[in-house]
Amino acid sequence: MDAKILLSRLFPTGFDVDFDGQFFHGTGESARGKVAIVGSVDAAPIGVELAFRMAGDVLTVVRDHPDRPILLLVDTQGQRLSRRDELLGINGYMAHLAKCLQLARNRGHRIVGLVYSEAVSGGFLASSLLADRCHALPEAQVRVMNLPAMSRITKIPLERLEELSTSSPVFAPGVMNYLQMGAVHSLWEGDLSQRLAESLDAPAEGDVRREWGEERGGRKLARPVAERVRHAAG
Amino acid sequence: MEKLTFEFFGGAPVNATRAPALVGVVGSGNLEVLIEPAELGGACAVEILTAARGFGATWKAVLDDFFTRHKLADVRIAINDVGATPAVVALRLDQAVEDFLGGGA
Amino acid sequence: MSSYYEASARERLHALFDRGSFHEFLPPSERVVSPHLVQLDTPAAFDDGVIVGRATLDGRPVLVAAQEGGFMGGAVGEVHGAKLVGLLERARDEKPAAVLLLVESGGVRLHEANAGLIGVSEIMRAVLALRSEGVPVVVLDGGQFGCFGGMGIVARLCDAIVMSEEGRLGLSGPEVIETTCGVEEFDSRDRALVWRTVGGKHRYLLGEADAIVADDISAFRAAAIHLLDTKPDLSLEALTAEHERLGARIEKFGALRDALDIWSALGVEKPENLPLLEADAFRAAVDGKRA
Amino acid sequence: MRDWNTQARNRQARLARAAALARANGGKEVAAADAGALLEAVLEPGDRVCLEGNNQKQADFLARALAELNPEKVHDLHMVQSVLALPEHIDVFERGVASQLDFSFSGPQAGRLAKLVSANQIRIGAIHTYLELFGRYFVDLTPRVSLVCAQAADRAGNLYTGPNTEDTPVIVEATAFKSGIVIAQVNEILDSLPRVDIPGGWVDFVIQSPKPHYIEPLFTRDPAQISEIQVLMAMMAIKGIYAEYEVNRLNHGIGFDTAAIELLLPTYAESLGLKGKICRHWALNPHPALIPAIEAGFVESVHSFGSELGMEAYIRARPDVFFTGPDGSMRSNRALCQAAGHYACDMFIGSTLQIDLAGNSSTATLGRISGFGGAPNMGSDARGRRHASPAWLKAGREARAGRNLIPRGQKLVVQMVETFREHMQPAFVEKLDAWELAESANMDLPPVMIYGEDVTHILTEEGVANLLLCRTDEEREQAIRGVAGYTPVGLGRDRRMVENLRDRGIIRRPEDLGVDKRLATRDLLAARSVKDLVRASGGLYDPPKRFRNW
Repeated sequence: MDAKILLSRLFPTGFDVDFDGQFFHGTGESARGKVAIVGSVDAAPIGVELAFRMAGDVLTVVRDHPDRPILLLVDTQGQRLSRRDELLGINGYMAHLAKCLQLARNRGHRIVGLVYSEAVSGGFLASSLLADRCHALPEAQVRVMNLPAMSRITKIPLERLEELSTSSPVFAPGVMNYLQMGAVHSLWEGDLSQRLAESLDAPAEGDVRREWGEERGGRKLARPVAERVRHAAG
Repeated sequence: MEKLTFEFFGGAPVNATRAPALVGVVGSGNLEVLIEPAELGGACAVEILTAARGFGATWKAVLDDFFTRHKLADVRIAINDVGATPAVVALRLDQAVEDFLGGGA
Repeated sequence: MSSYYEASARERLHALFDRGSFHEFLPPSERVVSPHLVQLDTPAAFDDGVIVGRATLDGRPVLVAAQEGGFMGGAVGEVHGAKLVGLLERARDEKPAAVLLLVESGGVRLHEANAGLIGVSEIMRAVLALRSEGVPVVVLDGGQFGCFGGMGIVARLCDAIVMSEEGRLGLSGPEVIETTCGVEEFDSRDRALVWRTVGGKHRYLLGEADAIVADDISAFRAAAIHLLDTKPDLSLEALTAEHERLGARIEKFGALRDALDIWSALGVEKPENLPLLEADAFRAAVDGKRA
Repeated sequence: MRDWNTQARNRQARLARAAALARANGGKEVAAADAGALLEAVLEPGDRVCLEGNNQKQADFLARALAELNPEKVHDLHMVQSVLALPEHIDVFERGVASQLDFSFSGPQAGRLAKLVSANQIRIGAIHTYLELFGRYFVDLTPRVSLVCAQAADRAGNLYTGPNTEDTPVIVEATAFKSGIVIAQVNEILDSLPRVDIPGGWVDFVIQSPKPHYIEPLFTRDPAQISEIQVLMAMMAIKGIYAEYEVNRLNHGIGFDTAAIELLLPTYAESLGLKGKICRHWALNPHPALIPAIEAGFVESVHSFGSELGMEAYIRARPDVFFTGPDGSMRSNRALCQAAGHYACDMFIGSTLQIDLAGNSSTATLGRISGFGGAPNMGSDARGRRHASPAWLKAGREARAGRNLIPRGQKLVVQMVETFREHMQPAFVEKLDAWELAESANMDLPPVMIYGEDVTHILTEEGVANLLLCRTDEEREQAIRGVAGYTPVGLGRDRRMVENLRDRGIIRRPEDLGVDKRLATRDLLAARSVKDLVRASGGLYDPPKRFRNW
């Protein structure tokens, strides 16, 4: 979905968003008041500049607008692959964004993520997956890697991967897999502004994604294993 | 992958309170060996999961010699293997026994 | 001198912490293995490539984790990730002096890519939640496989990083960049280039690694002890200052193509000599010049 | 009347055709852009051509120029060169410029070579050992035109080869003195050279290549990749062979097994009190892995076939050990070092891919015609040798004990292999793959690297088999089976007979040798990384960047 159409459906009563290249930011009027918006378009590769810019926006919201919810609308093909970004420490820029979002969370800002187009690997990790709740449009594409590339690297025959991907959500691309595994809380359909309001109303409950994953049958081990380590004798 | 199991009899039982020992890494040309006490009616049971198919006879020969060196009973040995050569397998088995018997009860 | 680079994760744990103090949670005998690997006809490891437990360091209680690079490059799968998350949450209950992460990982394990990616995300959130409660997290990075992918982000979320020059820290591995963008972008076989781009010395010069030590377990131990009293600071002031530093880095170095240019811009004389220096001499040579 | 001067007149005709191209410096210097024209002018169809392909330095620019010639003008060349290393060495045949080949080694191009042979685009005369091929340069394979490679030339055409002298002297000597034509590619043209390796009078044309010639760091082994099994085998080699025979003059094959031995000299061998008693003189390329042993005082001299990238400054700083010119840089020479290794060394030790029940060893695999490296000349008894040494005499005594034979010594030839290679390929086989390769490639003989009759010891992780002491073919076979581990060949052993051989000291296990397996860890290596080698060299060793992790 085009970002501007998306914004008009999320904020039918109005929004004020600046687009600058692949980055955009601004505010939208939701049923629960003003929402800060940070996002990207055109499957932006997340490099040091984009991560830095998003982090700066989050800091500004924290500084100037206490309690204002933050909506992440990030369309990304993944991290930017370049030697120069590695040289500058791209992982540190992504970590910085994550820390800024944690600061916001610690100060009571709600953080909602919506994958409206594409979310891939490191770009996903550094954005929507950092939200209290990550949602997605049904047509969104979410993945780590496509199966042919995965087959090349793991040397597992493509046919085997394809066959197994019909029964297991654990490795194959697809938003439904991420829903089943608890990373995506829900798919947003219908009145998107209503979905946003619902998400903003949800209680702040910490990271409970592995519970969702277990309930939905997509990730049965994460919760019990973490639990066992947390409470193991000794 | 292939799963292989072997049992050996006639060894001396190991103190059931001994701590399990693990040596090696599940990496290419290497293996991990987990060795622990188990109520097996005097058997030494070996269970192998190996990435290299068709080497059952080789494993048996390596383990026969291992059991000749170390007459263990009531011990379970579990192996995850990624195509380690018999020399490496024998070395890891010996290291595992040394850790296992050398460690505290 | 006992090489950290050469040691396995288990050897590192036993040599780094106070003698005999390490106690493992969910040890190999519990056989908490990845069910996903077996489905793909790939051998699993009894600890899923990460060892978690408690120990004491210089007499102080710590919770610790060590990734085994020899098993699938230390990559994070469902169980592996959950063990790390469980450990970090345990630290929120127990409030140890610190959590130490002996990282060695290529990132997400492709055989269980979705579970691994989500697992890394949960580790990130758990590190941040723990630090928010005042428990420092210290990273040690000096293994053969480096620290890449999501774990590279995790490392930079923590309070402090100790590296040897052999250690590597980054996001996308050189091979991945070469495969995707071509050898002109990143020649992964040019190991000198690789190390000066993502190796410990560059990370130390940029101020990302807090300590650079010789490839020696006892040197890592000493540096870790030194960092135990780090106080987590996720305040607006701290992050604003970090933001300024990161912005200045892009401004000053963003147009440079090679680490040597950056080191030169930092005022290092004869930057081409830095890779040859031992840790002590290196620290002395760059004293006062780090970004 | 018979014309006795056809070759020289033919040479003059060729030179005349090329004269217009050689403008500068007394008519020797040709522009790089004219390389193709020069080759076209001096070459005639059917010529025997030596394109200098060494183990390390490569006449890569001339190789490319030759491969790009028009096959309608230049064709059916007969290539006589020791090594096929570059793709262009095969392109020459694929493009129809050459059709016949006599060579020694083709490691990196072995697969393509096999394909072109089966497609009848290459006719192989023979696969030689180095000394044989060099010998034939002076008998029946004398090059008409040689394309060689040097570091620098001066205005008179004198050549400075740099440390990688390698094959250049023997090629030029054979060509220049039989009315052939010598063309050299050089990296630079200087007013005066550090030293003269080839006199200008033997060189007809010099071309400065647009890029420096390629050098392959072929002999560098990263100590980080040495396994604990290899450490164990190295311990057995030192204690069970080097010490027992007092081996002082030797050659090491290239590989991690022998690198492990080199790295155990300053630690394990030193602890056995062997310094000054073993390993003093070497015919060996300057292996970086030898640095700790040199620094520890084990090594008195090293003569080399070629050099090794990154060792230049170290060699320059150790002139007592290496053969260096007045300028301080090393002078190597493959032909002379091969002769030295064959006649003046008491031992060769190296690895292989397959060993059969008679001890024949081969690195041949199906679909690859890889030829031989230096091993066959090093790893064969020198039947022409007459001087004695303790090691040579002891080996001779063991081989002859109890037989009514005149006293004579024997070279120690040791094959050192793990019983399984990676991917569980057994190193011991009933029949070498070389047989099948010979059949599929229509060779006269299966390509055997080292013949069983020359092998004196086989060393595996299971033990050492001393074949000198075997008295029958059956004993020999059981001695080999007795160290062949869990390979099918090893499992097929006659256990009683093997125990008997062990009682007689023909087979010796680590425990029989007093080698403590628990000491066999990487901690025993004098260097565990390339960085350690740099440290051991006092910073003089400058490893190629692909071997660095800093």
